[in-house]
Amino acid sequence: MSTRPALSGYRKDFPALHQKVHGHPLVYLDNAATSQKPQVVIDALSNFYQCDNANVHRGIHELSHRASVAFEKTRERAARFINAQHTEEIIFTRGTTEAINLVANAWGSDAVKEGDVILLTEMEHHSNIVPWQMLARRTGAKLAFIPVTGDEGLLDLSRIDEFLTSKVRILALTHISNALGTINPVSELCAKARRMGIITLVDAAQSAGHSPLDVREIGCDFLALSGHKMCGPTGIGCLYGRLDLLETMSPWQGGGDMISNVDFHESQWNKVPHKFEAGTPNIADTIALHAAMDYLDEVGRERIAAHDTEIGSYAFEQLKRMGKIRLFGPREERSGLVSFLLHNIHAHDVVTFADQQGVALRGGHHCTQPLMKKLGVSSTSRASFYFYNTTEEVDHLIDVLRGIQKFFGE
Amino acid sequence: MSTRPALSGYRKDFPALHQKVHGHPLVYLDNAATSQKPQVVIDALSNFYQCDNANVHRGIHELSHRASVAFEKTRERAARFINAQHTEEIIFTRGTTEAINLVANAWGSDAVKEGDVILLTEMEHHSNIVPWQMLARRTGAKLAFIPVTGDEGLLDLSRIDEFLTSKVRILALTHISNALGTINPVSELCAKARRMGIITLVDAAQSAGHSPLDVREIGCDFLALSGHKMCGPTGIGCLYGRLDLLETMSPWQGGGDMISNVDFHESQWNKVPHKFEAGTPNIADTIALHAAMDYLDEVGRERIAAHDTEIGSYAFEQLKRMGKIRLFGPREERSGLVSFLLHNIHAHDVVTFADQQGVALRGGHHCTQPLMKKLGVSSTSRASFYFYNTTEEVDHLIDVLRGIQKFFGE
Amino acid sequence: MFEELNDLYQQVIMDHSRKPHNFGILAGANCCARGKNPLCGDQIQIFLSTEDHVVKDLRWEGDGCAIFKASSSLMTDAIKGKTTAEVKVLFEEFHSLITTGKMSEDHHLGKLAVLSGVNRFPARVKCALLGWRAAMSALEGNPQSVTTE
Amino acid sequence: MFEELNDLYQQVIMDHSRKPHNFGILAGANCCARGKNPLCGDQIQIFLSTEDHVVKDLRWEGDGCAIFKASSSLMTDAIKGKTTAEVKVLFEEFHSLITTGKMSEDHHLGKLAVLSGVNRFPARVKCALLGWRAAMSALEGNPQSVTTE
Ligand SMILES: Cc1ncc(COP(=O)(O)O)c(C=O)c1O
Ligand SMILES: Cc1ncc(COP(=O)(O)O)c(C=O)c1O
Ligand code: FES
Ligand code: FES
Repeated sequence: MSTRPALSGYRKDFPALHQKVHGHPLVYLDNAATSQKPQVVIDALSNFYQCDNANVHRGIHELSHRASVAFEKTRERAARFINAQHTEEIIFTRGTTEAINLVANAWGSDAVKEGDVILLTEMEHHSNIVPWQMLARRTGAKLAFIPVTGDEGLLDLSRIDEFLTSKVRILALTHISNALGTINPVSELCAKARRMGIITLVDAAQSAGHSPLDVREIGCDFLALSGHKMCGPTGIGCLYGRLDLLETMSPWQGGGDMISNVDFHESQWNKVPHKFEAGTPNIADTIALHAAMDYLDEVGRERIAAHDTEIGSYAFEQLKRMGKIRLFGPREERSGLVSFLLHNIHAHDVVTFADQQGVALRGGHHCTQPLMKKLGVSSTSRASFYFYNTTEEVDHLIDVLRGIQKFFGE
Repeated sequence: MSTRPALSGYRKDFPALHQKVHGHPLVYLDNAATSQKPQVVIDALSNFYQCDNANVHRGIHELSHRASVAFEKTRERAARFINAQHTEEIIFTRGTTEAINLVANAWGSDAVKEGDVILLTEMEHHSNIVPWQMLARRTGAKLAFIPVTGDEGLLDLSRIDEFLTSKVRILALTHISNALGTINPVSELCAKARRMGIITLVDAAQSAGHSPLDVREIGCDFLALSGHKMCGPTGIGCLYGRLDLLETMSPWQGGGDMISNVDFHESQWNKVPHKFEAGTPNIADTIALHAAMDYLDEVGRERIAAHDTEIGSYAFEQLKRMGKIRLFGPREERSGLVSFLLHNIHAHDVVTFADQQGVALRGGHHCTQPLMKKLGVSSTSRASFYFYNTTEEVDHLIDVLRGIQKFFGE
Repeated sequence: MFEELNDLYQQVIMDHSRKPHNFGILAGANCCARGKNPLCGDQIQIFLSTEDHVVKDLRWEGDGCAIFKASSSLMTDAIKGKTTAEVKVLFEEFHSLITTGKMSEDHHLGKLAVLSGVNRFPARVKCALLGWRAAMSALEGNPQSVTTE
Repeated sequence: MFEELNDLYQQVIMDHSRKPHNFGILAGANCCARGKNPLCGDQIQIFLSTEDHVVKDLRWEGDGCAIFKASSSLMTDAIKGKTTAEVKVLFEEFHSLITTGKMSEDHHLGKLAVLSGVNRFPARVKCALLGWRAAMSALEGNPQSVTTE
């Protein structure tokens, strides 16, 4: 570790960070929406298309062989990335959203019945709510939500045992909240759920590229992640599923590659994981995801997690000091994002003003409308960090926010 | 048109074509599986990631604005590419397979009932069979298949009126067969179906980048295509759907962006097309698809279609002349691919031998197992061309095939 | 620090957003409507009382960004006393102003012209239109929720 | 033209693929199995008659590529007369040969060694294994269809 450059040394690997926006150096603080990409990932895409491009599987010629090997190597890499026991436990999807939809359909349609309960939390992203609402509508199941304590945004686990009833079929919850920065105790909750025979799904969209991730230690049955939030390209993500569960599940999408035999009127399915990957996959982006995972492990995910906590807490403290601000999310043990509202200034005005100074923030409900309604707000402003962000950038953000307060006479 | 270079002049735009495989210059004849990519498309990807990378929609900062505008411009471009009336009629999917699954679920689950008939043809790709088998299983509907005449691979339309009964809800058929090279009379069939009130879906995976495509002239209700077969990246495709149909359809996948309002227990959907695009889309590949469409129209799709017919017919004639060969697909009005079996030599031996000479062919069932069974074969060898392929490459293929025949003593 | 924004967030706009005119509920309104900006979730409710196609009085309620509040406040000032036909013309002029930045020579925009800067901030156009869309739909007798799309 | 392939498609292989040994149906077989290569769809059916754990006789049917036919033909020659235990050892030696190209010093491969070239053609490994997989599953009393995966 001593031979690795400081985290700020990796900044040079990200071409998009080195530009001016509205005449100011870009300060990119919208990493929870999507991260920037290092040149090695961009090069992995170009190299594939320039040298090895072909369709995968079933192909014998050299290019197809190269593409197939690189594609399946990414599956092995992804399994290692999250410490899955079997390579076949990795299913490639467009991202977290498609992964959760896959579970809600392929697992849910068989496993969930009328009267069953699908347990979520109040801080879930729409992608971990709406597929379950649709499943509930189809099956007659009900949704229940583990409450959030309020602005400090912790799960209220005081009555958790009342929620984990024998009617609950699945507990699906986010590892890190994209709206609050809360890090949920997923291992603990999955262990509790497992003792009740409840299936668990962890939404790792915000944690996958930000900290070490070990599905066996978490003890979940499913886990979903998006490549684009962890230095990878858009359009590719993974669903992890426990092998024995995947094997009992029906397929979801039908088409090429997911079958072993097709007759006019019926078909037999291919083995896991291919059973869940219909049609030509997103080959190039999958292979580039391999490069992203290698890159992240070169940087070091423990270091990224430590940096997240540090910069997140620093930003939180600086914001608090500003005054005339409402802060969301926990005071301690937080991830690398801050969510806030300046008194009497709308989140979108803040974002427009910050943008003029080159600072990229996000304002809105962050795809967590139910949480926003619970907190009594329609939107917040959010600054979300990655390992290439510096405390100087946070200081600049604070200066800009003070400027906005001044402009608005606050 | 006179100012445009000859088609062979575009060859230089494709970096992957300029390499040696097993010591021989690559002759890439696996275009029906996936096409090679011109440098402009590869550059579009790099440029996006190096300059404009951000998540789309709901973002106010500069990068997000640029990404959103470029993303939605591709929708307009795609609508123009297939002459759709409304931009909103374009839904982005991973490819043809996902597009067909979307229709089979979002449209099919509501519209198809027990006893209804889903009409396909015997030459469909698994991607246009299996989703319908799954729908039939769910709903109690039945599948029917318009027959194929035999080795010459034409649709037998002599009894078409017997097939188009009042029980048929949808006719889903391929525009160009990837296993036979047949070009189906889709406009005629869609017109007939429409007169019966039957919904139509055209699988344009093989035609989209190979000829002008006009959904209004075809008169279909749905059309599916894959970017990767038409100079675009893997992982992106389009579903076209008639606006009034899309508006009545329920969504399929749930998540971010496809909603207008989310409460804990229920949600309202966003407008078409967003209702059908859940989660972070494949932003970069969508934007690169724009570059691919521009590139294809610069080359000229009429010219590509003419070249396909010419090179396809030339290859067909040369193969016939070789003798000791079984040829599939029509003698005339064929597209740019040839499917064949050398007497007493297995398709995969042919592909392995060809590969050693740098010729990339595909052997197998081409994801059309039911058709293969009907023709009484387990696989064929296929050479599929694109506008950058030359008659010299066909001649080289023929030499190689003769060499194989000699090696095998045929 | 924010020179480029002085145009968008002019003093008039800041004033209206802090102290919006015609804010509140109108008892006895004969048409009303709700509107919502799906991008941010902000909402408006508008109440009008019309007589012989003339907007006699109106009030609005809602919370959102400064652009939205100022635009809604200015809009209510501008249409009070106007006929439905005049309001329609004004809306078209305003719509064109904030999407293209252009005003015809014989426009009737008056104070509304202070919002011309919005056209350079495409992400904020919906903010400026939200109040207008609600008012138009109320006038058209369309009480259900409209969106700015 | 195909020098690189002389190793993979040796004369012995070409001969066996053209005139496979032990081809056909075996009346009175006491174990049999089917196999399928999902990559190409090719299938095999195998019939064995065993006595006291010794393969007394066997036959096979199926159509596929030259590698598959030659490998199946050579396999049937090789295991005829062997005990189940010997067949198992042989299969392991063969599997290692065609996936890695390596033979131990004391191997029993005999003529099967002509298939060593397969290891440089990963896409064709399943072809060489299809017959073997079917035979092994028949010997294990597993008549249902196996695949080469
Ligand atoms: C006729 C046809 N339909 C559908 C498909 C499926 O396309 P994709 O694999 O890109 O989803 C293909 C391509 O393999 C095809 O050739
Ligand atoms: C917590 C969380 N879950 C799910 C998602 C959805 O991910 P995607 O849009 O990549 O499918 C996101 C990202 O927006 C997220 O932050
Ligand atoms: S940000 Fe909601 S209306 Fe302006
Ligand atoms: S190609 Fe089918 S077994 Fe070899």
